Amino acid sequence: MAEAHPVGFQWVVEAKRRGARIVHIDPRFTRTSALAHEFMSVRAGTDIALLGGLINYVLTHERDFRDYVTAYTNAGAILREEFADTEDLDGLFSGFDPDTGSYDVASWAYENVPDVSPAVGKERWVEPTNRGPSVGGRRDDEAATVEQFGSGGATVGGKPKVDPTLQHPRCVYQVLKRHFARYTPAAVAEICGVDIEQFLDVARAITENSGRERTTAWVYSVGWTQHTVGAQNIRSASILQLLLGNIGRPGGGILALRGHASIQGSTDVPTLFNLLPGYLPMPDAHRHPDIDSYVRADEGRIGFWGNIRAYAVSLLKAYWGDHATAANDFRYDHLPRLTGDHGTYQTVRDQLAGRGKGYFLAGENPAVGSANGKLQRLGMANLEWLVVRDMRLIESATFWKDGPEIDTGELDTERIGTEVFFLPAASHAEKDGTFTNTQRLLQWHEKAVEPPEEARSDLWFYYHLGRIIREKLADSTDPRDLPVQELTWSYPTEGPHAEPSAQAVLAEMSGFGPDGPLSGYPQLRADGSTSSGCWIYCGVYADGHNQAANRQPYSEQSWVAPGWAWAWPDNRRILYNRASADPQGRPWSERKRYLWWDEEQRRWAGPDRPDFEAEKPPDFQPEPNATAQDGLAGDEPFIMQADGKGWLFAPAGLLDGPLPTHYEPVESPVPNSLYGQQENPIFRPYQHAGNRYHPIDSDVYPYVFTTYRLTEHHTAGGMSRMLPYLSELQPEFFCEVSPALARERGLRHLGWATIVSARSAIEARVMVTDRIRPLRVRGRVVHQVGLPYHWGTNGLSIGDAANDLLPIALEPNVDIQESKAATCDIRPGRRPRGRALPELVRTYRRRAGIERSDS
Amino acid sequence: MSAEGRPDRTPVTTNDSYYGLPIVKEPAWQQPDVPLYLFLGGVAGVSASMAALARPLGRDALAKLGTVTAATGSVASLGALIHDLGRPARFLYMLRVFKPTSPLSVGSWILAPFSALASMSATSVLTGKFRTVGALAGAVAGILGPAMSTYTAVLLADTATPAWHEAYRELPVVFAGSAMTSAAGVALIALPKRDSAPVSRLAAVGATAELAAAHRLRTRLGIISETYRVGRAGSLLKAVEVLTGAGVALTATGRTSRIARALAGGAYLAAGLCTRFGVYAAGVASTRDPKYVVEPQRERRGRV
Amino acid sequence: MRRWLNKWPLFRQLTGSDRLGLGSAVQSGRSRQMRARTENAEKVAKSICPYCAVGCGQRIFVSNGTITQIEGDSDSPISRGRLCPKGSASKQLVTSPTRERWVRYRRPYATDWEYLPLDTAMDMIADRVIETRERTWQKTDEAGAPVQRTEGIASLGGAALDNEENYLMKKLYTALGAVQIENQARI
Amino acid sequence: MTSTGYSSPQARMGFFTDTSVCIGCKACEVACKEWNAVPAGDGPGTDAAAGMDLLGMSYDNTGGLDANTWRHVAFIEQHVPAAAEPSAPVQAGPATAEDLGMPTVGAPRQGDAQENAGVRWLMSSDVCKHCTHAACLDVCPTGALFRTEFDTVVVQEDICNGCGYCVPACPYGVIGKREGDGRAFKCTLCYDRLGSGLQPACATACPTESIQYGELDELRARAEARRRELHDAGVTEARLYGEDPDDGVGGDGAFFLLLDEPEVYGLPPDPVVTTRDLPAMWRMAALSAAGVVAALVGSLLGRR
Repeated sequence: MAEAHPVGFQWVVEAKRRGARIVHIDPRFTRTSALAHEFMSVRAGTDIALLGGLINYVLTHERDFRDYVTAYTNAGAILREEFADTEDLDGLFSGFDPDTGSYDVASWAYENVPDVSPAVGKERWVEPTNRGPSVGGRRDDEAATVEQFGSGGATVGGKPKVDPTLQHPRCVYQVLKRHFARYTPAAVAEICGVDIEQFLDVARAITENSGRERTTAWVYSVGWTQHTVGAQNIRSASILQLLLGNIGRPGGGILALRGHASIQGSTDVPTLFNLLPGYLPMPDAHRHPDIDSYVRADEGRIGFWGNIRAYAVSLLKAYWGDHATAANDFRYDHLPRLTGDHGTYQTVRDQLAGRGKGYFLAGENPAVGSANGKLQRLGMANLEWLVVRDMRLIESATFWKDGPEIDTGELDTERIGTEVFFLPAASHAEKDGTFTNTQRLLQWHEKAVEPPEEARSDLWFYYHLGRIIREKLADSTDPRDLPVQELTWSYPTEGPHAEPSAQAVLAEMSGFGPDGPLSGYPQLRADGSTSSGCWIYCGVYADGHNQAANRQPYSEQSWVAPGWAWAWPDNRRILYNRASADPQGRPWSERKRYLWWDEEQRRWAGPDRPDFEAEKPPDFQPEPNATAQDGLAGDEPFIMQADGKGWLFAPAGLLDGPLPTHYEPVESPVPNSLYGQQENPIFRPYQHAGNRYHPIDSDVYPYVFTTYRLTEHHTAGGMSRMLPYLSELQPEFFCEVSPALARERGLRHLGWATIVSARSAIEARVMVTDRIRPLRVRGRVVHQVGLPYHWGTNGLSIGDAANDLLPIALEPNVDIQESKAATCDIRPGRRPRGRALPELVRTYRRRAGIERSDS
Repeated sequence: MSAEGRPDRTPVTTNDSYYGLPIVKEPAWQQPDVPLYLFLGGVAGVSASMAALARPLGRDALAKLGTVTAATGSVASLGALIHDLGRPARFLYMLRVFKPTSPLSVGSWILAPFSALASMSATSVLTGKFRTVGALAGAVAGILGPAMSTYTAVLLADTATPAWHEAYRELPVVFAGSAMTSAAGVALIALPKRDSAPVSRLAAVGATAELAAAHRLRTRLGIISETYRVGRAGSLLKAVEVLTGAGVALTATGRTSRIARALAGGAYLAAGLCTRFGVYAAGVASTRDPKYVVEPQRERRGRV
Repeated sequence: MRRWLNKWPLFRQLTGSDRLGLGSAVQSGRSRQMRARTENAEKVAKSICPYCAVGCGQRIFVSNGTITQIEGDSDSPISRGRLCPKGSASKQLVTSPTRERWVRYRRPYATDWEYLPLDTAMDMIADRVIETRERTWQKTDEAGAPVQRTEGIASLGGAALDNEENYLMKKLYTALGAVQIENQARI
Repeated sequence: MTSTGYSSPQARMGFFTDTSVCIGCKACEVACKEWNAVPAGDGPGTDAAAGMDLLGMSYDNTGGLDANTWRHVAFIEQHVPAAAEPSAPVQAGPATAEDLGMPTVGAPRQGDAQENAGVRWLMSSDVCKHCTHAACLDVCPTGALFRTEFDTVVVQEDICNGCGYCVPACPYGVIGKREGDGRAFKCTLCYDRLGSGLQPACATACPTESIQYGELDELRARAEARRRELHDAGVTEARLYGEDPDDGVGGDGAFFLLLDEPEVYGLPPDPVVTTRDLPAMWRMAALSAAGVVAALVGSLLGRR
């Protein structure tokens, strides 16, 4: 956190000053470790084992916050008889279909609650790979269907039968106990390479610091998400925090530290293939032929997702305005349909296959920033046209000229047919707009100056591109062009460059009703009387005022600071904050007072807006057939969930299991200690000759490597490597190795090392440091190599791109790549140049037995 | 440290330095500018005083030579100083203020009038005009002369450079002695035998003082004395001993031989140069290794 | 005369209380008038740091139409006026000469860039989109289900884009039937 | 101290840098450069022009303070004995006072003794000390360096003529001459910002309040309280550096809380302002000058 979010870390320092205990868990000793009370070095990719160990500790010692657990979680819910756990199936859950390499999730549902899991589409590609499901591929139709629950819960058909004593053998609590029983401290030590005593120390620390009087917070970044078990890593933390009563309470939570100014906004208002704004799914060609089928899974269910039709219709009204009417399903048919995975790595596959013709890159540098950079570059070299919008000449704009493949002879500039448009982009200082930060705060930033010369904002680019296309298609009679012609696209423009008004766009996202700007999402209607371009942002323009521009100084308001900017939804700062009070609406303790039921006012009170219906009393009991929010009782804080509960066990929503299970990374130096199942059984392999996976426990690729950031640089470097003041602070790519590994491989401090994987080989200067430590895993020493991934060939501070080493191996729920744990070899000296480089990589593959003889 | 001067592995910091980097900065002056400035100023100062004394004593040749040497030396010294400035055009800013805390300020206030007076005097001597003014100027320059030959020692000593600061008791003696032998050296080269006795005596006194003080530099400054014994400074100061010794010996025989006198004079001048370059080099060496900063200070604090 | 002499620090030194010439006597006129350049800013824009997602407040100072300083906004409850090295380098991010200011165009198979006016580039890009979309249009999938889309055009956006920008992107692409619309958020 | 001639009352302003909360983010370095338009580059490496050398000194690629580096963050990786690792079980409830407990990596297992040790990573942002008795200021011959009304020490770039004297005078090796410019530069404690009632750029940016700006008296009290707090928490190696008005420089205007010996951070253990000995130096110079006079008189008055 100190490393990549230094200013956020001030609050950790502040907490430390006030007596908080800080524990840092990471493969490498970082700036955060330097200030933490305790640093626990773990093997990359073993987080579920560690968190599972903590869960097991809580359950074994009955250190859970029992009143919270029984009231607010699904601990007592009874599961179906046919559910079988990984305990029974050696690492698989019930429902696994070895032929398709996927799960039928029906058996994971609650007993006596209808299973409403979505129907599946048809298969698209099936191709064997050198690793992954032994059955040889699996369908990819469920790609990323899970992400749509980002702001809510997955769909279950209703509230389950509950055993409040938690004794029923099939209740979640008992299942949980059995599932995590084998995550003993000894097992954790063996898998993660941590010390048992230290692990127990941490376990005691977090349990003693949780309960009525205290809360513990977990903070994570892509060290948890960029794994083939990424979603389950977060699930593990959710289970732990729910057991300890640390959700919805001040000082608790699982806090994602996201790495880009508006990466939260980029999922809320998604430029993601599977989502529409506000986590509404993109329609599926087979499951969602019309709007009724589109909303069927959620409409009428309990919780706020039950209003999905209102959110969807309001979006369609925002897109197609008066053309969207009840008679034409609000132009639902204008939406294109999905038939599986259309994610970024699929895009690259299409490009390589010649199916992808045109590509827009807006402030993104996949040539350096995405896994397996070579495939990215080869894909771009196979395009007809490419538009790159950036402030500086990033590698993705110049790959045709000076990319690594030009040197190796794999590409030849004069044979690359890609037409490239490079358009200079405006900076944040040169445009109005909102960023949504990592805590869901929409913060308006004002334009200070006009962008220089031909630099323009992306708002300008897309608005005018749309305007020009609409002009060119104005007279078309092809029905294909109707969605474009009918699109609401009249934004006021201003200034010398006819910049569209960002304020007008924000207002459209917030939404309008018959009486003007809407003040919140509960006002949205399914009858077409309201419009809102992003329902979770509804109210950011309440009263016609840009709430995101609110700037009440923190010193002049409560510590929750609601007068600064605007948080979605409804300016609520802590989600599920109803859980900060007990079922009767009283604070769990004075010390942790946050939200409480004010009997006199007959409403919820506290420094924050309630993430609950403000006037629903704690003792409210819903009518038997009530739906949406009306179906939630006054003591059910998890208002997006169909049962109002926090899920210790996920009866729906995840494709790879209702409970987190330790699987090794796809590339691992060791076999799975806990189960026969080595890796996530349904991880999404990526078949390509340039994307071979390493064998497990390989002598050829014996070391673990992990990628990470340094404080001085930013992501793929486009905003830092080109700046003198930042470049001089970390002027060159380096790898970090322990003295022991340096000795083993003859690496010299500040000398060169070549790091080799089956995808590529890169070179880096060597930093020998005690901050990287060899770990003892399954009785042997495992060395880890640390690789900051900021570098590329352009700019002031240059070096090879660490991401070139990575395989594309995707997490099945959200399609994120496994960047944080893979294997490699490291050897002294610089890498070969020219054709000798791919030859070296091939030699390694041959030695590892993963090179096809014909290639 | 490896051959490239870089640690072989991230050095685990011991208790004595930050990656072996210097603590105080190496003097920012250029060589040969500043050593020359020191040398020339010293020669000029003693020469001016020598001229001022010689004149009433009727040693006209000595007076004339001293006057001209003072003028030439001080102007050249000034030139070297200006050349060394980062912003030579701003030399006059030296006279913006008079700072008793700054030997360079004090020195500038000495050097500027000295070089003007010496030049006036020399002009008068060479042209034969304005004799009274010239004589007066020469007399005042002669009074400033001893200061000219010693302030530069304070200039070096008044720094955090260990080899210089810790030598503040010895350096003025070294510089004064060296200035005397050098000034004498000029006279030995330029003048006939009849003027050689006083300058030989001057050289002998100067040589004795310098060598005695220099010996103290090499032995009495604790660990810092190392910087005067080894490396470039050690060699140069060794050369000083040899050259000065040679000068004394040659002077003794030079009572009859002009060539021997010239060689002696040359040896003295060379010794004078070596002194300034050697002291300068010792200063530089003492900044490069942080131990010369740390160890004496630790001892002072009573730590080991 | 005295006023003239007073310009000479030596005179001030001798006549004032700063006898050693260490303080006020030697202060230059420039130093006496020294003030923060932000004092005369014609505009202070309230902004947000464009690097990570902590969302630190920034104040952007503008004088004569150019940015003279970017520093932390001390009112922000998130950052309390502080910035990390990247945030502190924001001015360089915006103003350094390493920034591209003009359109560049690379023809197919060309070995170097050439210049293209922005309007021309926009028009050409619009044509590429229209033409590619037409050529790669899919009315239905292999099973005959309507899909009304193109897989010929893809997009990958960075996550330093504004919400408003993302919104227009998704809206336009969706209307065009482009579905391979992705973002750093996946990566 | 002597009067610096300011009439209006103004408390002395300074920095307290608490290295125990420094996260080594280098925001101070960048914020300083952005505000003061300090050029990039100028490290001690071989490619000094660009300053783009990987130094291999942990995450420090800056090297040290210089004309182009007015804030420098030091990174020190140290072994700590395994025995010193915190191994006591966690107490129930929060630690009442802060347990700094610099962490160590894991627990001993196998391997050689060195690897059994933990590691601690010290970081510290160094800066000009703005000494009470500032040698740079004392020796500056032009008055380019001056003491401001805030009692800080500032170089006036419109005055500096690049004589370079301040560079070896500084006992901390802070000030440097800028390549290609010729003048000397160092931290001004953002004199211009102070004039407008703002904090210096580095303190403004510092995320963790490791760099604190304020009235020196108040900072000293705060620092002492912090030191005591750390000692109470068992961090007995915490010590203040440069806060003592009786030290060799009369106390620093910018002082530190360190977690190890000063020299580990590249700081001199017991710096003394060189001008403290200046009177003695002048005395020695005067004596030597008198010696020159005596030698001259003796030599010239002698026989023949």
